Amino acid sequence: MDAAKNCRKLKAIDEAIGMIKKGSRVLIGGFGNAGDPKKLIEGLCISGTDELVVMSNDLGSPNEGLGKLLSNNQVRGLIGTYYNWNPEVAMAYNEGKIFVELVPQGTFAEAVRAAGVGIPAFYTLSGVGTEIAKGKEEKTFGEKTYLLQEALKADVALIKAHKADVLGNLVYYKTARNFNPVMAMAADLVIAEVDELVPGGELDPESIVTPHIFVDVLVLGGGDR
Amino acid sequence: MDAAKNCRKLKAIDEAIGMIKKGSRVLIGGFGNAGDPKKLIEGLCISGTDELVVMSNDLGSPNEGLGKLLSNNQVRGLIGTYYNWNPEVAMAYNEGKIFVELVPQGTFAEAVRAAGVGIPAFYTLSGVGTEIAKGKEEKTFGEKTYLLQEALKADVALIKAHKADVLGNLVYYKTARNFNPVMAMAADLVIAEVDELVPGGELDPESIVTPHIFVDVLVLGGGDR
Amino acid sequence: MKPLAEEVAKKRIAWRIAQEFNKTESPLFINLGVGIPTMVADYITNNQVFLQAENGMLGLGPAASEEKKDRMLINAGRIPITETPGCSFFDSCTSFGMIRGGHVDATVIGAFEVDGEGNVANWIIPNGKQLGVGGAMDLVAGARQVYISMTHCTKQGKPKMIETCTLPITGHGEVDFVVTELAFFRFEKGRLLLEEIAPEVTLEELKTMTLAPFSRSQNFRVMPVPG
Amino acid sequence: MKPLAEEVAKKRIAWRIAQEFNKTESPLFINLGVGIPTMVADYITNNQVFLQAENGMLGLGPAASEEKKDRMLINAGRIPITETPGCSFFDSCTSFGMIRGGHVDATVIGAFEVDGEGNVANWIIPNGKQLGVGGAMDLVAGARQVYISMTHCTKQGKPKMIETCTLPITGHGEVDFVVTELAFFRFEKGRLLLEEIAPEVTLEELKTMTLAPFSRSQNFRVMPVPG
Repeated sequence: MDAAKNCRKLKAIDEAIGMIKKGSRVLIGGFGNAGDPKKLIEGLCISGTDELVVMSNDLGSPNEGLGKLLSNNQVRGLIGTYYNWNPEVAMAYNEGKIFVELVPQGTFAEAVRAAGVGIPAFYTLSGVGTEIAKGKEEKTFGEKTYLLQEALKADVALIKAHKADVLGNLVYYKTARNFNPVMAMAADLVIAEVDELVPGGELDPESIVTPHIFVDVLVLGGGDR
Repeated sequence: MDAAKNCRKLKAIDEAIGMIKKGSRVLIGGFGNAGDPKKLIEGLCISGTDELVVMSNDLGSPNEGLGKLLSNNQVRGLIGTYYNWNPEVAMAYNEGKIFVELVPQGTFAEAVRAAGVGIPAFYTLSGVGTEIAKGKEEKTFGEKTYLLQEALKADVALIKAHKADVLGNLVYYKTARNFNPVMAMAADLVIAEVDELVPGGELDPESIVTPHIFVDVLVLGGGDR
Repeated sequence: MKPLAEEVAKKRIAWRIAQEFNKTESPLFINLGVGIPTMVADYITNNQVFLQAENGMLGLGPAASEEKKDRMLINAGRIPITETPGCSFFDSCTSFGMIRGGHVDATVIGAFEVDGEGNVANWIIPNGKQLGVGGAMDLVAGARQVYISMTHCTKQGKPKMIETCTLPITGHGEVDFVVTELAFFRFEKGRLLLEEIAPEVTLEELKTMTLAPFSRSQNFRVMPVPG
Repeated sequence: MKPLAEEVAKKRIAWRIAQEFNKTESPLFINLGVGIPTMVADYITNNQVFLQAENGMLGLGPAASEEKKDRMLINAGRIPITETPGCSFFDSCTSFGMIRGGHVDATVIGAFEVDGEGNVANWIIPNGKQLGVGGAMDLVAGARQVYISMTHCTKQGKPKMIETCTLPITGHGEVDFVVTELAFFRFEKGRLLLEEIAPEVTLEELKTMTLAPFSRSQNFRVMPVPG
């Protein structure tokens, strides 16, 4: 495949996964099993790299997808929004095996973007007056009180895109887009699993969602959709 | 034209401009004469609507484009980033005819977005230690001090897009995109001037930049590029 | 009165809420939660009503048929859905920007409890078995109008509209409408008003099943129900 | 020494900065300001160097020829430019997100003054004739490295590298490199180091033209100049 030959960012899955250190904060894309980087998650499970702080919307299902990282005892903590699809999270938390920081989904997405665009913190109305507000700074603008949310920055982001060109520009597929483009901005090392690699210049410059400036490493996924 | 018949949001320029009240805060897209809504600006000048607070990157050139609003005495104040291309701005400011609030360009763009996405304020490093920081709240995160910037919300946004479908979904053209997509989110009334109107479903759902939820009124421009 | 069968009750609630949206003459943007809220879509007949899903889509079509299912095209409840002409996809950040920025006209959500101050509890029952908040707090705080869709009482007959929420709340004073199989309520300036009552229930009966204090609206009437 | 002709000086500065970028072995993302900075692009020979423009483009090509000019395809200095394969367009907010988020490796900007503490003044001369800050403050605060490109002295022979800026500053302690036609300086932990000196100037001469205190770097050498 010509595009692969010309792609300096392309790596094998295990080589890419080898770049992730024990104890890393890792952003992982996906929502309800759509748009999660399946091959990278598999690779991370096989690697056994542990003490990870996983920052993602959910944690898949018990012993499936991201859930497997938990079964494998690779997780030190979770920062995310919705673990009801994987009851093992509440169990591990109750047993004191992991810490969990629950963030409202919109605040989570915005805090990840904030990290990516150099905003250390912002104010939001989501969660005011609820348990989520406990311990958070408040400030009044106009007639309303808002919560201060700090940016959520990571060491590594594992994302899933549909197509990449050889430079690393990305486009996504339908609702598999979700958190991936914001996560691509918010980590020191960004590894993108893609269904397809195309030659440079083949993606429409007006339609590129993630410019290659944000992407460090590409791996080929299974085109699993 | 079939698309025009099926478009509930399409209005004549003067009808659209008639919706703008005296004294409004008006966001206007464009950067250096690329991506400014020329027909809408012309219409606004003809309307004579005054006491306006114009929120834009620049103010065109003397008596040209946005500059004409100033020559016409329709401007009460400016919130923006760069008026060096129009020396009449500094003159009017020195004479006490208008107020001017200078905002660093990145802070301006982010503050407009913030207004659009329900963020009342955020912190930024841009301008720390400079004259721009005077009177602004500061806060330290980690080792650095940041400035608090409040959202910049408007009554009306006049933007320029390349194509709209009949629902009001928008795509842009090259560097004429600039501030337009963020301004489309940040006003109570959003009027988009477009080069071309296409039937519903004709724009690729993956490539729509501004979903129609943000757009209230469409007008046909001259396709002036 | 005899309680309605659960399926009848749910359909009635979904249908009644849909009638509110079907009245619109201009584009209306709605986010539907899981459960009864999802059923609201089945009764939308006005093409100016557009559905938004917080996982990043505007212009959702109906659930996908078995042969059209695409695991990468789902709503926020993980149900495979379809596209409509003019739909669009965007990232989660933009999606919640729409919501928090007040661009989504209404959200319809379920609830465990609603209280007399317009507080809603719908995200967690503290029994240690679940950990998740999802987009509920953003939707309740951000959408212009919040519709609560729920059966009037629990399966055990306990009222869900109570004086003060006992469960952790999702949002403070954010509820605008509560629609159950028995009644349609509206919050106005912090007061709960009964707008409509179902044909088979008396005001006295309703009061015994509603612990949140309410008064009758000036426009009080019998609730329309699906034919 | 005799002062260099202005055009020779400018070309030398642009060329010297380009050599820094040409060394890269991995993708390098650069934002170029107006004036001498724009000329840096003419000397980039490494295809791993990508240009970003804050008005919303990554992958800028050279200035457009007269017949290819498109008024809707411009750089931040309003000059019509061209596309390169793999270029992309985005909104101003995303563009400054790249800059402020530390994704842009370096910015090259002009300056009126640079002082010994790494402050730069390049946005305004307070004479009441101009009002504008543009993207300068965001670039200086956000880009990983800040290169100042300027002639060593004003046309009147006044040094631009001074002890403390007299003009309003654009950023506080943000400067990493200063490149003039006479020397290449680097700031390291708040100290100004002379890395290179031009072939035709002596250290004594340079000191008389440089009011900001500096010391010689361990790697001090004669500045390479274009052949």
